[in-house]
Amino acid sequence: MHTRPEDIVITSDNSSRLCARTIKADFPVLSQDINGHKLVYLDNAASSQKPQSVIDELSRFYSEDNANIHRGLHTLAERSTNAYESTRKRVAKFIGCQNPDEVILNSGTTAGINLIAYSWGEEHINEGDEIVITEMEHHANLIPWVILAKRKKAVLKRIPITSDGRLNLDDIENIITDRTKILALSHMSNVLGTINPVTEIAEIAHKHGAIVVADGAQAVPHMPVDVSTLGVDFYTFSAHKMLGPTGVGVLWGKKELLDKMQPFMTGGEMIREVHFDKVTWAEIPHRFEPGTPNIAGVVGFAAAIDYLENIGMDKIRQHEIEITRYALEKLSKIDKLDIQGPTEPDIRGAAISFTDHNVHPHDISTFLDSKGIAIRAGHHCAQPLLRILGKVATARASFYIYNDEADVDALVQAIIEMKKYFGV
Amino acid sequence: MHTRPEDIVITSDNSSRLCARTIKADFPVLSQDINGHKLVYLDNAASSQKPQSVIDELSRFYSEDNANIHRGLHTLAERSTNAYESTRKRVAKFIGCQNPDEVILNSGTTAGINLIAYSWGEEHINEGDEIVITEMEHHANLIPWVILAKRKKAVLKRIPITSDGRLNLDDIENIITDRTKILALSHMSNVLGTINPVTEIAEIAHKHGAIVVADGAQAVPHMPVDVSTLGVDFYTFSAHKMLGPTGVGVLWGKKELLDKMQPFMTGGEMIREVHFDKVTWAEIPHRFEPGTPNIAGVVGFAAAIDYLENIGMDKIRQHEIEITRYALEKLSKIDKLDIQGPTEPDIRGAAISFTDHNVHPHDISTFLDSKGIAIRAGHHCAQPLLRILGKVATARASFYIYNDEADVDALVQAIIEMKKYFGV
Amino acid sequence: MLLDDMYRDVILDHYRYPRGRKPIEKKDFSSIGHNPACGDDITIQIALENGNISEIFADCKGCAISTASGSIMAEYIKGKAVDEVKHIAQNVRQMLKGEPCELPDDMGDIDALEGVKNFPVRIKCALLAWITLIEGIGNYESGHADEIVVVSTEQGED
Amino acid sequence: MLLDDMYRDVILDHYRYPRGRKPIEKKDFSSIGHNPACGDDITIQIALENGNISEIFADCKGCAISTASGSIMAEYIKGKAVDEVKHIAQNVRQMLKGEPCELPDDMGDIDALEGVKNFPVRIKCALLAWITLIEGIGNYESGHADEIVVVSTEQGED
Ligand SMILES: Cc1ncc(COP(=O)(O)O)c(C=O)c1O
Ligand SMILES: Cc1ncc(COP(=O)(O)O)c(C=O)c1O
Repeated sequence: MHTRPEDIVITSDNSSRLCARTIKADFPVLSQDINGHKLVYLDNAASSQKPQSVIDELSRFYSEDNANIHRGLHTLAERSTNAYESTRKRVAKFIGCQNPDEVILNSGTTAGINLIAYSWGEEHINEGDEIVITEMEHHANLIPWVILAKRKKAVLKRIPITSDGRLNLDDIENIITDRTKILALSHMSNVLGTINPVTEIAEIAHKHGAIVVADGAQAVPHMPVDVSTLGVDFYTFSAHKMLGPTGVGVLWGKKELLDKMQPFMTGGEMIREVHFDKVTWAEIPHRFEPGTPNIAGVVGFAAAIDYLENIGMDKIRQHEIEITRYALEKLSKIDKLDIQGPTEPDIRGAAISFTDHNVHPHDISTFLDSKGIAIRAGHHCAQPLLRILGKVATARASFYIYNDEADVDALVQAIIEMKKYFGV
Repeated sequence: MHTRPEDIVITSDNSSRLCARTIKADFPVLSQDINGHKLVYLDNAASSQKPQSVIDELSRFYSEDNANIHRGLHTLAERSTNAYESTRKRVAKFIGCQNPDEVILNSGTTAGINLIAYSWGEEHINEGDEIVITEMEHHANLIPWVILAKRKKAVLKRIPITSDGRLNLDDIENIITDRTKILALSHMSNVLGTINPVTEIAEIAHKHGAIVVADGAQAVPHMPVDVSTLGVDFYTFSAHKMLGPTGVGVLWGKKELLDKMQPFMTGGEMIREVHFDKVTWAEIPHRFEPGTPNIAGVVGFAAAIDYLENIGMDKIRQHEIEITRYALEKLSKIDKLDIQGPTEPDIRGAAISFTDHNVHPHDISTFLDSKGIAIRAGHHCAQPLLRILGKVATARASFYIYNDEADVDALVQAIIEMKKYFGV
Repeated sequence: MLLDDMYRDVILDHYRYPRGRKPIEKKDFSSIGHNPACGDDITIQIALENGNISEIFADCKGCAISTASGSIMAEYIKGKAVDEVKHIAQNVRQMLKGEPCELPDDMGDIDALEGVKNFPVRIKCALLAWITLIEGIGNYESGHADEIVVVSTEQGED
Repeated sequence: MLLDDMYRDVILDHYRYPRGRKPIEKKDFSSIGHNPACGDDITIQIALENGNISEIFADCKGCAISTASGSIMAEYIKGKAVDEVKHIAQNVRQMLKGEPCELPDDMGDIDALEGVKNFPVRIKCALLAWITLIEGIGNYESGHADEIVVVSTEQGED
């Protein structure tokens, strides 16, 4: 195991702080130069980097245990199955879920939301029903509902945002009604950084008999999440944004709901008995895991969770609050730069979208890249939100455990140089 | 790159033969002892092992290039995107497809077949239409059609098998009719080893205006496949069965058909323009690749294809014909052992199912495992086929490039000991 | 791996010469168990006399472990009171699943099943007979003796 | 990476002081281009005199590259024959996509766009103006001059 406890040291001045520099050393990708500058990776909301321990676990698995899972009676198949199933338990514990059967392992957040929209939606949504989303949704938690609403002639309603990028709940009692069947909202916005008051809104939705789907793609990597108290019915996230391998995701759902749902995709490993004219399904979670899954990816995901838990999700959240505070303070001092989202770090994460009055986000990104700084520019898979913000694109810097104040300083310095470069 | 050309040597006596022993050395998992015996891995039809070059490529990618793909303007995003898209071209070339846009990268065969069943099936199948499958299908190429037929009140018809496990085409003109909309069949059976005359049957189906979906999960890893001459409309396979990472698959489809199909799963990266009330889709292949894909897995898959092509698919096929011939000959000499599938190696692959008159497949598997031999026992996700064969389970030994006659000998020897052990 | 630890002589003996295979004339209840993952099947028929199991037919089609488990069960429960048998069956189930359990000192050949615990993928095989028995007794007690119970080791026993 | 190779002085000059921004009185045809991936938009309006482009309005909302590309185009094509312009635009497209092309000796500022080729993700930006022009001319030639053409660099230009 690469992550020794002593790797995660605490700085002398403040015991709640991470030492990002020591953590950085665990991520081989971060030690390289890009365009002659040490890489400053600030594209974490798109995907995180991987510690050596995760990379090593993938190699180890393929070199020692690899085999297809379930139904196999030989040693490798048993080892693979155990490693796969123990990740399920690991994930359950990580998100405060008591029953690992409620954890469906899949290929990502997108797969999880589509599963709910097809399986639960197909059965329960009828003409005239209402589906409530928010204006700040990622396409993954938006298009499946747009499509479902269209297919079922249901009504798509949305919770608007305030000018500082929070949900505007003033009119919530008119938005969520007895006709509401689903409320789908992101726990943390990938554009605005906003952490939404999921529990509070879920309570209103439940009062009206709706189910609540939360998109945790941006939340789980960055803050403690406990589904046993969050108050939602379904929760989805992706491993690749939280130090884990690509192609792995989680859909958590309440057993009472999952038990009654028809499978979405069908194939091997998810059945009880198959005839040409009749098929009976396996119990959850297997019913929702057809075919050969991303076995190695799932096994590597456990190493990612180990790494995060070794640091502690509370500490990670605290670290990101500090770095967000610092970044917001520094960025807001730059002339003609607009920052999106809440200004108070304690109600937001470390994804910071900004625009320059003159330089286009794509030019910002290209320029920063020439200084070794990786940020993202574009619509961040949230076109409707950007339209509401009046932007066609923003630049976004998003921070994680291995980023520190020095990275913010590098960003700010480069933005200042950029303004000079384009001279507009 | 771990696979040097000289690794793939040819034996002195026969230039068309592989040297399985030299190849074995490239697969770290195979160098271990299981229960005190050198591992003999004969569960390749379930999943193959990975050469060091694939494992190294995964590590390299995560250590040097990792970032989310598309829309990213920074160096790592560009490298990732290029690596991902160049695998698409690599795959296209590998299966003889001229236009890489016809190659959809997904999570596996199961995902590919479900996509066709949902997207093409939903739009084109109506009450009374006929869907034709065969009696030897894997659940992945069976249940999606059972479900589709049920949902649409369509009729599921099947091509029967002969007693030696080939398709019985005697009645084919009555099975495939003008009402047939889809013919779905496996290119190679995972239970019987049978290579089906896909081109011949596809021609009949096309004559009646049906589309043809071939399940290539067992074929692509083991023989040259050229979709430009095969005569099918859709073709699916999985990377994990052909030396590649888990969680990666391919759906190839004809552009004319894909262009007209609605997306199946929706989310980021597959859209052109998104509004709350209207979404327009990206061109193929992106339309069918929502969300963050298994980027590293896809990149590693290219290294697997390199490895296979370095050997040559013709040679691999030749090798497996030889080993199948040898195995069938040796196994058929064992008393009270029944072997399924065709007896001529040139119309079958190297997956050999067998049953002992007295010892149950599960006991066979457990016993063989105690001798370090990994085979699979069970229904192999083909319950209807097993019912037709009159079995509840079979034992299955399946061979690949790193297996040789010595592995067959070990298997045969262990089966003989097994019979003594159980003494029935 | 100690193969002999699972396939103990007692197990192999029950597998080769399964007990309880003689059809019985009259039955008071029966049940059928099925393990879809393996394809194993068991049919149990039981005749009672004064609350004791007087005759048992246990026909198991499956691997050595499930066959032996059914045979051991048939041999062990014959002559015992239904209540006692129910209690024992429940505890065998717990034993196989590695849960706390109390088993009688005189376990007959049941303790030979303990080696299966080291082969997690085979525990289901050993469980089938006992779960089918538990379901059968349960149904008998609730007055559905002539209904055929189909139990599945996949259901909640995974 | 040579940033200056893409953002050449000529490019930055066109970006800062884009040409062709003066609205024109009468137009013979127009077209609108849109790049959904970036959000870039361009509106082109063209007036003709004797088969020559007499006036052009090219309003590009986008990054430095797409803005400069539109400005370079506006400057270059003014006064040229429609036929010639069509031919040049097609060749600029090919040049940007790294395909064989023939461009006139006197390219004006067009050759400053060549540096974009080293930044594959930005090629789309440079393409937008030229594709929109090609579409506009095509529509004019086929008699649909007053229809607004919406082209997208995603469509087949990816
Ligand atoms: C013939 C056949 N089809 C489909 C599949 C399903 O492939 P996957 O599990 O990779 O989706 C398999 C392998 O399990 C197979 O052998
Ligand atoms: C808020 C949010 N939801 C959903 C997704 C989609 O996740 P994935 O692409 O891993 O399926 C993302 C990330 O892109 C996201 O930021």
